[in-house]
Amino acid sequence: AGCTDEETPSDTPTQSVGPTATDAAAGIAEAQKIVDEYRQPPKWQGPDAPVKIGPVSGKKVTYISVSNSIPVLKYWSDAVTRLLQQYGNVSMNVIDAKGSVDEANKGFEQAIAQKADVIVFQALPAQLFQAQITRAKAAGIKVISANTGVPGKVDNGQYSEVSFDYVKVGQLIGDWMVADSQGKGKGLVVSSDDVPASQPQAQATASEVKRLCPACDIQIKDVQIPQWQTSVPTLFQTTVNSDPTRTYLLPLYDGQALPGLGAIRTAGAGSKVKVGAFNATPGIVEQLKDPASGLKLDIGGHNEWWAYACTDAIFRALTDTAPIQNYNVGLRIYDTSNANLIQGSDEFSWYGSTDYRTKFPALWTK
Amino acid sequence: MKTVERYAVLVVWALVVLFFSWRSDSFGSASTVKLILSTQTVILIATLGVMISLAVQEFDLSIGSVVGFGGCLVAVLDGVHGLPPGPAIAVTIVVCALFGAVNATVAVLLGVPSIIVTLGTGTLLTGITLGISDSKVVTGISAKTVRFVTDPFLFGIPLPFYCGLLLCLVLWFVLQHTPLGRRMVFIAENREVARLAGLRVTLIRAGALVATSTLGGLAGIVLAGTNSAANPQAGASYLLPAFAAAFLGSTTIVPGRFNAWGSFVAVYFLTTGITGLQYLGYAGWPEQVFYGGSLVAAVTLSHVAGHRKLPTFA
Amino acid sequence: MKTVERYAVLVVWALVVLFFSWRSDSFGSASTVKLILSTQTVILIATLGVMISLAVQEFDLSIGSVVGFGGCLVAVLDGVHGLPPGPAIAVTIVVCALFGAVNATVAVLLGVPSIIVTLGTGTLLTGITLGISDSKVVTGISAKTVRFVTDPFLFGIPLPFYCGLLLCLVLWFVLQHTPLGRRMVFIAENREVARLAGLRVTLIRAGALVATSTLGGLAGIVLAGTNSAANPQAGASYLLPAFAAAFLGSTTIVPGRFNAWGSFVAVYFLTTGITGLQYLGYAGWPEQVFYGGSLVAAVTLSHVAGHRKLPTFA
Amino acid sequence: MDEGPVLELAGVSKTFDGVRVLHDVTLAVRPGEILGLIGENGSGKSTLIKILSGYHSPDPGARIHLDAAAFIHQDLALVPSMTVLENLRIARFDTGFGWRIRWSAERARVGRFLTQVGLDAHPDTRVGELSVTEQALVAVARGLADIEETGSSHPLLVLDEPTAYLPHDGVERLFGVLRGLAADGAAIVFVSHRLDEVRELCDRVAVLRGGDLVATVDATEDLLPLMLGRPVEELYPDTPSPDGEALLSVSNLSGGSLADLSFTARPGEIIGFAGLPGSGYDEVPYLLTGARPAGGGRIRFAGTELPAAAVRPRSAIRLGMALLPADRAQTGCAPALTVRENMTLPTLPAFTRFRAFVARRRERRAALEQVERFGISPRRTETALRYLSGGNQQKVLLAKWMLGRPKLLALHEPTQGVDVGAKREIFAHLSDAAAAGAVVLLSTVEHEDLAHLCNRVHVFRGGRCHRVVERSDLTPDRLAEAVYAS
Ligand SMILES: Nc1ncnc2c1ncn2[C@@H]1O[C@H](COP(=O)(O)OP(=O)(O)OP(=O)(O)O)[C@@H](O)[C@H]1O
Ligand SMILES: Nc1ncnc2c1ncn2[C@@H]1O[C@H](COP(=O)(O)OP(=O)(O)OP(=O)(O)O)[C@@H](O)[C@H]1O
Ligand SMILES: [Mg+2]
Ligand SMILES: [Mg+2]
Repeated sequence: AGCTDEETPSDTPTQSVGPTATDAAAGIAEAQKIVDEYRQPPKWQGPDAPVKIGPVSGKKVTYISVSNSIPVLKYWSDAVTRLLQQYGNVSMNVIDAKGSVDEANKGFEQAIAQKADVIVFQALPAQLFQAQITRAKAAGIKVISANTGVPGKVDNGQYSEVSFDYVKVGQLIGDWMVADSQGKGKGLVVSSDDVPASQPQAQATASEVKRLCPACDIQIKDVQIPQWQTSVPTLFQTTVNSDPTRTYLLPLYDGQALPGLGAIRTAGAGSKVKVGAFNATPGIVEQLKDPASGLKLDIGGHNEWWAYACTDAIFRALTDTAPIQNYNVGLRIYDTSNANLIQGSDEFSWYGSTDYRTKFPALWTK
Repeated sequence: MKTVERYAVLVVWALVVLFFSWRSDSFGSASTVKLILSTQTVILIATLGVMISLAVQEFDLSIGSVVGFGGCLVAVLDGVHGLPPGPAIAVTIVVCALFGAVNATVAVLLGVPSIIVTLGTGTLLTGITLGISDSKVVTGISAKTVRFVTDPFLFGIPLPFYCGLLLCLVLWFVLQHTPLGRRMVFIAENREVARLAGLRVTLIRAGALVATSTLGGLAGIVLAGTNSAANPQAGASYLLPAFAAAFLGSTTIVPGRFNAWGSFVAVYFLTTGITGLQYLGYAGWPEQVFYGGSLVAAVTLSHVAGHRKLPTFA
Repeated sequence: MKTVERYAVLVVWALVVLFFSWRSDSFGSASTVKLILSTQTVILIATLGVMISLAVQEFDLSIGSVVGFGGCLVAVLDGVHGLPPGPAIAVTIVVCALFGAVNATVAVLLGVPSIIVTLGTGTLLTGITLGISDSKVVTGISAKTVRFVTDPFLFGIPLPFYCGLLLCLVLWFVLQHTPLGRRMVFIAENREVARLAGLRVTLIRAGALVATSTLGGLAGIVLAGTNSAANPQAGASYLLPAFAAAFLGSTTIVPGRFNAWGSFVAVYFLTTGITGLQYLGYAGWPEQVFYGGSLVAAVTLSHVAGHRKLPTFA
Repeated sequence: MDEGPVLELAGVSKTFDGVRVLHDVTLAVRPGEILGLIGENGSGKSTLIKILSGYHSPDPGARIHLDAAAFIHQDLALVPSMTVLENLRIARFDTGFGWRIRWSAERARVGRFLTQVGLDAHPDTRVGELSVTEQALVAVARGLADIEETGSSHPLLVLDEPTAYLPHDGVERLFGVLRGLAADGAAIVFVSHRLDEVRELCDRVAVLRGGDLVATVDATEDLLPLMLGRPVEELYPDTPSPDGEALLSVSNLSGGSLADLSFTARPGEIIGFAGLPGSGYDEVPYLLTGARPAGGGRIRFAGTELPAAAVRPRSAIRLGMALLPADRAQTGCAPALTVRENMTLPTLPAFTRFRAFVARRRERRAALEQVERFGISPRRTETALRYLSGGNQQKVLLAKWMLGRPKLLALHEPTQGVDVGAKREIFAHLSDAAAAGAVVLLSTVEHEDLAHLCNRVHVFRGGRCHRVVERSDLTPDRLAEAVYAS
């Protein structure tokens, strides 16, 4: 397991890979090993197949973002726009769907009307756009889905899928809980089933915990985006009140955790619970340093790295090159032991690895 | 002054179109028109839906939930239970109409203000939608349905747009030219007096609420058909835009009254700006500033031009 | 009958509490009370905010945006520009009040219905919020502010709750016991009568809209302080709950009028159900079914008990 | 041919919230008959009519036989923002192909009815742009239109105080129309507080007292004692004699249909304003108190001089003016609020402690005092105003302004819908106010009242005051002559 895990993810992300720990100690040890590994700067495990990007110059890409009001989505669209321009002279038109399916549909129509060469849609459920993908393909446009959960999983007619390895993220959260609790933890995963990547991630946490720690216990509850503000705070507190031993609160994203962190602070429960989530969003990940917030784990996915990966996927689609299954975009665990890494406003410096900045351009040959 | 008021929004619209055609090469083209017309059908139908209730001074805040519910129900019936498209659509419309009847019963018969009733029933329906769809995107809508909804029909624009157009025509006719339309205005102006004048106030109010939910269901079906799948959460994003368009629509064409062509103009006016900004590459917050700003500006302008009372709501 | 009507919601609330205490061991405990009281302060303040406008028949749909904006602004001032907490909070409140003044100018002075105005200005303000926060979560709120907002103050409940309580007290007093409150009721009932009776209708309506935005800003500050960070997107989710609670509140304590204690009861009634369901392990869609269902049930019950007209909206 | 009755009812009772307002009413009206329905304010006339129209349902046990009927309700039941045509025809538009309204046919038809009632207005005018008097004619025209629509040879037309806002010639014309209808076989129920009209028009009169039908008598009988159930007193008080310096002086006031009005008034003076509809006589109360914006002119009142255009209701009230508008439903009251709340609205600061919070007990006491003084029924302060009868609502509104002891009372049709007993009380209150040094301005179509109460009456024509009739020659006939003479 861990960073060197080269297997392509299976269709059912819940089915985890690796040995089944028969005795608790082995499980904890394995979990600890994985956590330790991911506390370190992520290593380059990207593709090595080059792609000829000579012919892409002047081509057009339409990029549909589920909501550019969400910080990280905004960053991605900006970064990919810049990289495409810089390396391939490809122009990208960004559509902000503002959370509305209709607007996303409009993005597809706009791309078809403007005769784009590639359409990327970001963090929207691929099933929702089968018809649009079919129409785009008929118009000779390749469609890339982004961050729908499982890298390389293309079952709705898209050309490729470029995603953080959310299954891996889910497993890491599970590993951390097992290791941190020394095999005794009880946790609550708060999923948000309106986000496409949520189920693979939540299931991965549950099965990873089950695999490594038979004595541990995981529940999954669903709180969807419109209820984050109002339901997460009470859910955190009711969980603690009804079972004080269920101390691991594991929402998918730190943005989802944020209202809950406030509730924990208000209840003075910062030392009693351990909140773990994904995204390492600047502004939220800092709360690792504030014991009162209860935030104890925030896994970061390297956003600039992802932007390079997405750019690479677009180049491959534009040139009809075989897509990459899993870019293994860098993930790093931030917890109280390395919270000091969270320094300054350049989030990319926190990860301590910049290989991707040279490795990717090296693949993009003229 | 009357004329200025009537066409103020159209003039602003024309200015917006000119501006974007000047700034962006690709904006001023037939494909943009096609794009704008063919992608806003769901919101158009939803807007016409809320407009019907607003025309009798009822607020239906459940419209978003009904759109989401309608989409999921048709997807579940067609995609999961394998009902043929026709019956699936029919059942969905009937169920949505029944939901409207529940709203009508509580709001009109029991006399609870519709705005509270629909706030409650809408939330409840969203819960039910999540329940029936297991909180997941529902897929498997038959290819026939999808093609029906998405294939170009005339001038390269798919059928639902023409349904929306037809609906506008029907609603325009009913509201402007038939006794029912006048009676709706009368009821909106003064319910008590309308009762004294012998109008069937209860029936007309209830009918309007049922019509709203029915159109909401239709909008949901179009949405699901367009995507060949239904997202249980998708409905919520239609609530505010539908109200914005209906209100903006009430300031133009027949200023001071909720009217069908006004709603039509408003829907496409609001989209035009956003599309233009996207062509210019300003996705994100500038769109919202533009949307909000142009809404306020258009309403204020036509109001100031007309020195006239807009429909009062509170 | 009057009494039944007055306390119908309280009775339903008691039943809900009993039910959950019976079904869940941990529900009936001091910690639950603490939990319910301390997590709903933002929504309480926002509800009181919209209630003030509703009391003069103005609809302020921008409340959600103002909550989001207020949170971000205080976070930007305190966290990014390093203003001390006091000035940061003061500036935020003033800016939110100014935003309310913009609403008031367009709605009251130019006479455009407030519901359309605030729909537009709210969207615009959301755009601005995203702009000033660069669409990012704003952080760096000083520890002092955060502790001030989150440290237990009395009975383990932090200060903002008591601010909310005080606000209820003040608003109850103003609405029930001062000439201003009485005048607001008249303005809501019949603006022309109020004008002919020499009331400063324009000023009072404008003041109500300013007060709403001011409280919205305050709610945003509490939100940002509690989370020690401000999410520019967070505001939108407060719009419907605030209206739901204000409307539900108008059916109890002083049925038929928007009133402070009614709003208070409504906020905590609606939370109680959700909290109870979470204790029983039904997070997710059952919450929404319950929320919507209990809203409709409580309103209908108190309405039927009172045979009385609720405040009419549309 | 022996026709059965058009309307027949027996055992009709009505209870609101446990209060019986109609008790076992039995009544029949035959074709061609004009039945007067009279009774004090709150005696149940409108309630009975609303039962006939199906608006209220009677208590169980009632038997009502009624085929085709048309109603003209008290307070007219018109929507001001809609056109005359729409108000007239809303319930029964004539439609052509595709359920389309046939506008031209409708317009012609409506034009016919407007001519019949003598209203010179285009069918597409908004009702709100018409004066109250013209609106009353619209309501009558609607009744006529409805009755034609029934197509019955023996329809029933019910009119609830249609003449309250009508000038003399309008009343005459209406009576002509009603007599014609009756001659054609219609049955008519006519409600009015003007007993002379009832006597003139009706064949028989039904008298309601406190919800009981106490008598159905010939119109020639002495109706007043029957209605009141007590001895009759003199209706009009003595006209007070003004004295002292001018309290109010108006110069060149104009606005609306009024042009260039100048007059002065001394404390204790009661000044009437009369004229035909549209002549401007009914603009004075509104322009003076800033309820409608004045176009020009100056007003000097109680030592303050200011341009008329600068007067606002607020400043007018501060100066001690009070306005009682004729349009009770739209501009007079907040029907959902209680009698007490309506009554103390302009004077609320007087019922506060430290000018900060309302001393509710004191407020209630003051309201109750007014309820007693003005004989408002029910004698309660916490009832919503909407549950009072029309005449009692009117008394509440006058009581509201009297609470502030105004120095100028500007009144438009202050006794509309008020019964004789109450009218007497209202006049007494006005006279008392004048005796205490107030100026009373009275715009009304009730020439009889003007003639008995006023020190002088300004008669208007075409927006200008064309004659002032002084106390010495003030008789109803003189006044009518001044108003109608061309
Ligand atoms: N909806 C109602 N609820 C309760 N009480 C009512 C209602 N309508 C009328 N009443 C009461 O019934 C009584 C009769 O009222 P009604 O309006 O029939 O009187 P009226 O004879 O028409 O008087 P007026 O001459 O003043 O018009 C009054 O005491 C009134 O307060
Ligand atoms: N509220 C109304 N009251 C009286 N007449 C009306 C009213 N509305 C319309 N009309 C008249 O009815 C006729 C037809 O109405 P309108 O102008 O709305 O129809 P149209 O010209 O066929 O429709 P459009 O111009 O919308 O295509 C016109 O003469 C118009 O003035
Ligand atoms: Mg026309
Ligand atoms: Mg009456």
